[in-house]
Amino acid sequence: MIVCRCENVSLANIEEAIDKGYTDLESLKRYLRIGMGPCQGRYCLVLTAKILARKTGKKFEELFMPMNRPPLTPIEFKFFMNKSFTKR
Amino acid sequence: MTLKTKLLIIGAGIIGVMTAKFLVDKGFNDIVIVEKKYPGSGGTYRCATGIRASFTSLEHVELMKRSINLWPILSKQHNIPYKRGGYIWLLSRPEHVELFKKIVDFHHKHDIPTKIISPEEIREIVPTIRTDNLLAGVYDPLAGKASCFLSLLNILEYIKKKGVKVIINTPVYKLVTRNHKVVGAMTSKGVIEAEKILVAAGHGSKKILDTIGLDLPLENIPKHALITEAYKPLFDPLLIDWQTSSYIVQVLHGGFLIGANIEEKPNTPPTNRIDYLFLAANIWTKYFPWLPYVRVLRYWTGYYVMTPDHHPVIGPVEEYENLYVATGFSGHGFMMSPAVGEAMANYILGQKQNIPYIENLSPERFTKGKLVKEIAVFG
Amino acid sequence: MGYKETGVLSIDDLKEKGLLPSMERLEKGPIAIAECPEEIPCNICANVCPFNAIEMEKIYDLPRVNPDKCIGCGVCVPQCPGLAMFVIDLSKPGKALITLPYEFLPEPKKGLKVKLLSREGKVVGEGVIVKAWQYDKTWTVTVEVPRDKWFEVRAIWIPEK
Amino acid sequence: MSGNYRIIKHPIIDFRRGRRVIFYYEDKAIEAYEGESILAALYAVGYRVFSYSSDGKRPRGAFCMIGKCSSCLSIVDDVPNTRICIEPVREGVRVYKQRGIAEVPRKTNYTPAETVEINTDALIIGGGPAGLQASLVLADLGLDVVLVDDHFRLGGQLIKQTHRFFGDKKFYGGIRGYNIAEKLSKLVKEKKNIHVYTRAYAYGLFRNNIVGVAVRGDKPVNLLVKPKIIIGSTGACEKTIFFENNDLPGIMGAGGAQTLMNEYGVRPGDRALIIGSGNVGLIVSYQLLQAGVKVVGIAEILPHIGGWFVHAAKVRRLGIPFYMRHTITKAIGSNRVEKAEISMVNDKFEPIPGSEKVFDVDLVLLAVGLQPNYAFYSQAGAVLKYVPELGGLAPIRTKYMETSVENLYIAGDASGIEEATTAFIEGEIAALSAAIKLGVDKESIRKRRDELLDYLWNEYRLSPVVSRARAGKLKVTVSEEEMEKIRRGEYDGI
Repeated sequence: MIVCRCENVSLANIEEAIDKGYTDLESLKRYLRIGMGPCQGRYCLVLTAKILARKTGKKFEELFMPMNRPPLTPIEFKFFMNKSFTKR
Repeated sequence: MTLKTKLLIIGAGIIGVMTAKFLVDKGFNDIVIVEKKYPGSGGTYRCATGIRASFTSLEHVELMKRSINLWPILSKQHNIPYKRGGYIWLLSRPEHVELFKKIVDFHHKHDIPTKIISPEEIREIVPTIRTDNLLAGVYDPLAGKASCFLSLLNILEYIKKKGVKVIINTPVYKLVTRNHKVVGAMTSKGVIEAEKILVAAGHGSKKILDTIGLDLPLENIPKHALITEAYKPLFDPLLIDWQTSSYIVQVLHGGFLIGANIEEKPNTPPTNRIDYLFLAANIWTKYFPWLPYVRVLRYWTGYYVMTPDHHPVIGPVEEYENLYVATGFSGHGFMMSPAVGEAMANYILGQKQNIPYIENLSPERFTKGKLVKEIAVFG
Repeated sequence: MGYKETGVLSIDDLKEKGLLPSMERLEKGPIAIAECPEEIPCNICANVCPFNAIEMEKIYDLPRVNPDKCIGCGVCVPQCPGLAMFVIDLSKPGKALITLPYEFLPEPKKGLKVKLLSREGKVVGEGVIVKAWQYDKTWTVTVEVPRDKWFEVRAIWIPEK
Repeated sequence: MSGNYRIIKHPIIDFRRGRRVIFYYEDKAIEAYEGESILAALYAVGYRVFSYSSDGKRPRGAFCMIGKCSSCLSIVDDVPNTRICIEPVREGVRVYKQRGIAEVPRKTNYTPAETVEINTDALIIGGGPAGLQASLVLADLGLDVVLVDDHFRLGGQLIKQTHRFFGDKKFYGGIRGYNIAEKLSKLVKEKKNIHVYTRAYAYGLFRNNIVGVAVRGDKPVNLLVKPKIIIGSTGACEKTIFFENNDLPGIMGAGGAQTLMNEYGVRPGDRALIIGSGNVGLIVSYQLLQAGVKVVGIAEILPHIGGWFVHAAKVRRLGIPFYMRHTITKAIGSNRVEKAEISMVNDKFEPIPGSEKVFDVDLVLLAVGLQPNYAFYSQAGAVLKYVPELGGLAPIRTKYMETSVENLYIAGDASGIEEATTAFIEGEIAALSAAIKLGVDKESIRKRRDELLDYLWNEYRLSPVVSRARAGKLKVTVSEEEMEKIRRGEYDGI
């Protein structure tokens, strides 16, 4: 049962990590790299927070405060190479 | 909540956690770590993961030599991904080559095996790199990189097992002192009484120390970094373009992490700047012809906690009994953390230090006018 | 089990919601039945009816077909987004005419024999298309079916040749 | 790999295919048509595995079909990590399957994207129902609008809908989704003061109020937009669930299948099982039948149908069975779905052993709900709230649709999952509010806005079938005074 496709993290991986004591989402995320791949956590972070909420009995809201960073989708470096700006 | 502990560590970053680890190893485990957000949320998780001893001051060199000895041991003990892949400074101007010749001489005197290498040699170590504009490089084979995530998390898991309490999402509002002696800290969840306190709170350190009138000359300088999608390992060393003081490193997970120097006012909010992306692209696409087709995955900002001499502030505080600080790493906290953790453990236990010159990094050096000189601060 | 479990409306469900015309009216001639038991915020049928025979006040009211105004023209059939409008005509002895929407291939043609599908999608017999017209890709098909199947049949299936 | 999955004749849609082109997949010549994505073209001739997981072991198939899930990363003309579901086919392009983490690109000849700075009154992010409506309203008021959408065609989810929309004629009720998209796109393109950019991804808000927009294509452009106001209408993405082999090729989001069959005219499979009986699951089932796919059943974990009855009746009378209190427990197959197993669940939604049913299918569609695309608002610093009734995290806003980041408005599914009618209305309310903020302060604008608000809250949303969404929207809508407090960090009532 795959939770994070990009980093190939399964439900079993997550449950095992929670049992080990990774009970805050930010640590869990870095421990397993959930949501750190190219899809930017779009599908998996909410799911992971739900698993965490279920296993720890905490509220989803306490566990998950999204922190999105740019670029919101992976962008090639070729977009940042032209220094001469045109105004339109 | 009222909690009592022998040692309170403020900040669950790599410095606080390493300190706890060395204490635990010596049988001292009555420790509470209090963290404003989550472990690593300050500088640790934002760092470039590089590790080197090739500095230009005795203090840094000795501290880092100890760290470099400790990293492989820690890596084994705690299953931390770590690789000695080296550093290369890329030099494009004759005066820089001259400067580095002197630096290399200094390194050799202190058993750091750096060497000047030719563009051809650079190309051997770094496949696909363009060296058209380069005159030479300086290679530090002892340098390396480690996973900043697993360094912190695996050690944290270890110290928790050994009885250390870690309280997250709990900012410290102020230190509590009595007769020039610290007795605890006021947090968002109440007072934590402590016999000793270590402030290892990164960019939050200054604010916390201000609450007892301890005015350390720390400045938080916004810094910018990005990472690309992951690729198969291409080159091991961290590369520094000396001209622009920008670096690139392929982290152990495969992404290319780039930091570049862009002017910022101290103590301003570290917000995202579009020009940073252009700067990073323009520096490194000149070296790597495939980089235009690589995708930027994430761009983040953080702080370098700078001191006037760009050296850390570590040691006991003279004015307050039982208060210790470990901060102001000026961008090098992660690489130094094993040696600093060990040294802080020694201070806290009242044991002898084994790192030469470490006393020179004490907080009192600023008031006593004994600043350390360092010229090689990158990125 | 109710229609929210099965996807199938019973005659009692429709009666209860007040959506079923009287037998007397059905036997008089064609009339539209809105098989729309939930209060969906939608008023398309009422809007398109040329005779203003479908009454709604609020957008989420159930569509009430006025038996005196509705002539069973079928204009509403292809335009209902839920494909929930049907026209039933029980005025002819021995048979029933059902007008229903159809959005599949092959295309329906007058005179074509078709399979009759129940509300559960079961083949319950054969019928003949007596009329078929298209509005914006949706066919409105009138099929002649055995009289006793007037409530049961709600779809057709045209076998490929 | 063989077969032809292109839909030649469809009861509703006329597929107008572009010029025939030949490209190469794993060195084999593939016939395709301009306007198709590489993935759609490959799917049409029978390919199902497009990539492998990062460790190179697990096959990955098409999933989202809109460039978000990264299950189709491939090497296109020597560039790895290319999402082929949104990469258009081109004559002669060479495509290879990516097996896990790739080597750095071999391609080295490049043209940097042009960088263009634009000042504008309003930036609209997302050209679905809400964004299109907002753009038209602002343009009619004489404001300068930049409209960006990451797809190469405007319309958002409208372009994949073959059914007529519910609602009121005033808000395009009774028109088929793709026809609404065509109609509004045409209107938008006619406006001189709406500058449309497609294949354009708004990748972040930066210091000095600059929004970076990467415009892909033959002439790539990095637009640095400096808008006075922003309306985010970034839509939603699908949720996924856990079951054994839930990443096997052939398991797809319902929206992914809609993209394949209704946009590209490619049949997504031969036999399908649908998971979820919400409107999306019901509608996609009907659309599959129209596309010639056999639907073996719809599994629903709850004891009742999730969507509207009329949608359920439409598929039920065509013979699709419902399996209530059932969920998928396993997908079976080596490289792609060959069978799928569902099980009955108990009151705790746990599968009951012994209740398994196995179907021979090559397609499993997940229609288990949508979640708002919140990334842009979160990155911009807007305060969000988790509201299950809205599908997940949604920004707090005033009834005028302004978020806690001043001058950042929101509309449509991004503001919390609802449907097209409310997206149009929210888009218009956001646009009118933004116009007022920009100083276009006519009595008629305020009057129109009041009418819309009244209709939305006091009539439309009072329908019992949308009561859950209404309750959700109430939870994220605050008064202007409360919003001021939230901005100052003083309000913790949220």
